[in-house]
Amino acid sequence: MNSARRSLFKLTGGFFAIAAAGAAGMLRPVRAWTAPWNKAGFESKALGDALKSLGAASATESRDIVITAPDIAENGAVVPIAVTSRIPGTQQISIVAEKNPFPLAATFDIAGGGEGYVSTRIKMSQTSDVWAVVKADGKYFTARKEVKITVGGCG
Amino acid sequence: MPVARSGNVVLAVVCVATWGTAPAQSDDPLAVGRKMLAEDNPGELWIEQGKTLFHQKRGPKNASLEQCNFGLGPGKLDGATAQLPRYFPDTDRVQDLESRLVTCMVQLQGFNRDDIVKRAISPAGSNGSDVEALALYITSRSNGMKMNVSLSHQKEYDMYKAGEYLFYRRSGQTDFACVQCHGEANKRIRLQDLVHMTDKKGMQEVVSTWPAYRGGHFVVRTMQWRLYDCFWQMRLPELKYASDASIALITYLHYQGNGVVIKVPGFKR
Amino acid sequence: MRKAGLRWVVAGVPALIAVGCATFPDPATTRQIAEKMVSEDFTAPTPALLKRLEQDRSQRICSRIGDAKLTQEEAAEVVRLARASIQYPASGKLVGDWKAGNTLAHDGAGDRLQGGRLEKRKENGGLCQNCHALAPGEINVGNVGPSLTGYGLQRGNSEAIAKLTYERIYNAWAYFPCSNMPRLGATRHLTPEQIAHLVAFLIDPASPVNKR
Amino acid sequence: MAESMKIRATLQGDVADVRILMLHPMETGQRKDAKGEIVPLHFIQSVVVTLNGKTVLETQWSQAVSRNPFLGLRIKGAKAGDKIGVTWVDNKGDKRTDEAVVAPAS
Repeated sequence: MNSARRSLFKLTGGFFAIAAAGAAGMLRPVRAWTAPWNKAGFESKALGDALKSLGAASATESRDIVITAPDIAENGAVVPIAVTSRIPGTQQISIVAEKNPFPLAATFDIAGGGEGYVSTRIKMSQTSDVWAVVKADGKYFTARKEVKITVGGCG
Repeated sequence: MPVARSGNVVLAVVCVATWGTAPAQSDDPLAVGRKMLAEDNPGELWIEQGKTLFHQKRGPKNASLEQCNFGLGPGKLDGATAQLPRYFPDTDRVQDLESRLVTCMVQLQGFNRDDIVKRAISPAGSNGSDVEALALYITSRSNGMKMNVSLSHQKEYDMYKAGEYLFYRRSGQTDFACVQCHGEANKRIRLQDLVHMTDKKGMQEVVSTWPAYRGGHFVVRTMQWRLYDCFWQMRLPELKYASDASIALITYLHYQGNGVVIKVPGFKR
Repeated sequence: MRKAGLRWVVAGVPALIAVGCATFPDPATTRQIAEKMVSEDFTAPTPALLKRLEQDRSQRICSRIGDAKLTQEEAAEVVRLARASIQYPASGKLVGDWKAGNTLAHDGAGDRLQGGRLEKRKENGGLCQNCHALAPGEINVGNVGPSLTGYGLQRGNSEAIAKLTYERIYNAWAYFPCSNMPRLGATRHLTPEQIAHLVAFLIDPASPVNKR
Repeated sequence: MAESMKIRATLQGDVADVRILMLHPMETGQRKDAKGEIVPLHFIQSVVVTLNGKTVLETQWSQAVSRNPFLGLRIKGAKAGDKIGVTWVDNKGDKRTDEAVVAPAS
């Protein structure tokens, strides 16, 4: 499990060969779905570009978005993040880890019946603000929470 | 013995002077994450696999494990883990779940013991080993039941006492035994909580949650792995899988944990 | 001490009968059984590495089951052996480079055995961070040992303090017999030079440990 | 090989609480295997969740989503016995669909 421990560092350290891999044609947009995979967004290296790719460049901060996540994550490879949006007409929620080399981690499009709530787990390379970007009735809103990352274990 | 006495005074001063700056144990900033991760435990994905492996005809003898006797009779799995380790007349050994599993895979299915033992602890990045999945499935059949290890056979008494002896036996370049890290409440290695194993509640917390999903490894790990990994961290030689030393420690742990309700898979950072 | 013969008979017959005569073995028998396990149930790539399991006199004295207390005589012997073990850097310098010490203190790796191989490292980590709070505000630190935050602020950096600190790291049992603190110098986990760096890390006013 | 998906759907009032665990390496294209060779990028790019065949959630993921991914969501107006469908597709085009039935409030 030495290698297991090393892989932990790898995971939290550098898991972002995606741009290169994308160029190498390893990413195929999932055409089966209505929304095409946001290649530009997932490959942008800066928070601003990621927000732009979502159309959320001029989003306003909202108290009606609640991010549930640990203040300190024991394991950067598995950071639980839940986002609840009480904004009426919430149709999309994105999770962005500001200091990750590729900040945009996930986008959730909510259709009929889906509530303004999603929960998942992401990899974080370092302590950073985690942004929730919510699209409601075509307008964009954000909230953020800092998550401190420590590498676990004695090794 | 003036030197040591004055030394102890110095220690007292150090503690008084500095405990205040130690991070508070209350309102644990890690708690939220731990709860969220434990609520939806990927370890559950391995229970079905273990069940399939248990009933599948496998190995050179093309046999299932349905005739394997974990102490309650052939194929009786409900509550089996809760009463292990125990003495088995056929092998004339005290065995824990994993060593018994190996015995059955060798005797019933004809697998080679060395091969099983070599693969028992799965490598990084893999989807886990057969033994890890089987141990989880079989232990899950004790979920909701109380740990109830009994000492009746002489070899069970011997194993318990040997386990206790090993728990306190210091050696190696860190001068560690188990108790150096697990002898007090609210202690941590870096941010990782250390279970308080000289306390019944703490001991129960351990023995009721293995096999567990190990977040950093992305697979299910077992109690045999937990012990192996402790010796690795102590800079000591490698603990042989399913060896008497490992079974002695597990006998000591489980007997102390008696009465706790088993709930697996656990989730460990 | 129970007759070995009886045990083997017992082992053969049903547990029902065993219940009648089975009991906890006495300490001597336990030690014999457990030490046999120690000698048979561990592996290492070389016989020398397997020897790590052998206890020295102090480790035997300090392996106390339950809350059994040290006698004054035992404590005195542990202290005597510890004092005798302490060696100082060839250079005579007990205070090294606090920056090197800072790195060491946060390094928990080195000398572990896995898959039949010894972890390859030029030198071992100091392990300090695993058990001690170090610089103010550091999150990822343990608390098995007392906090070392402000160590130098409280004690200064006199020669006497440097020597005391060096000796406590080299062999803590010279001051706290059988404490949980590894005898990092005496067991050769760290070199005298590494320990001098850790001393600097603890007492140098410029060290992060002593930042307010 | 472990089970590849586990779906739990429980009714809470008229809201179905849906929790999905998926077995997937979510390889980052950076991890080295035992032989020291890079494991190629391999991750789930999209997950679609349906209620009685009607899409209620559609996700786009990067490889920053953790290995053995978890997805939790809530669906208004669900009833006990309703069918929850989950389909994921990864960057290699591998696809997997599973179904579960909404269980009454426990």
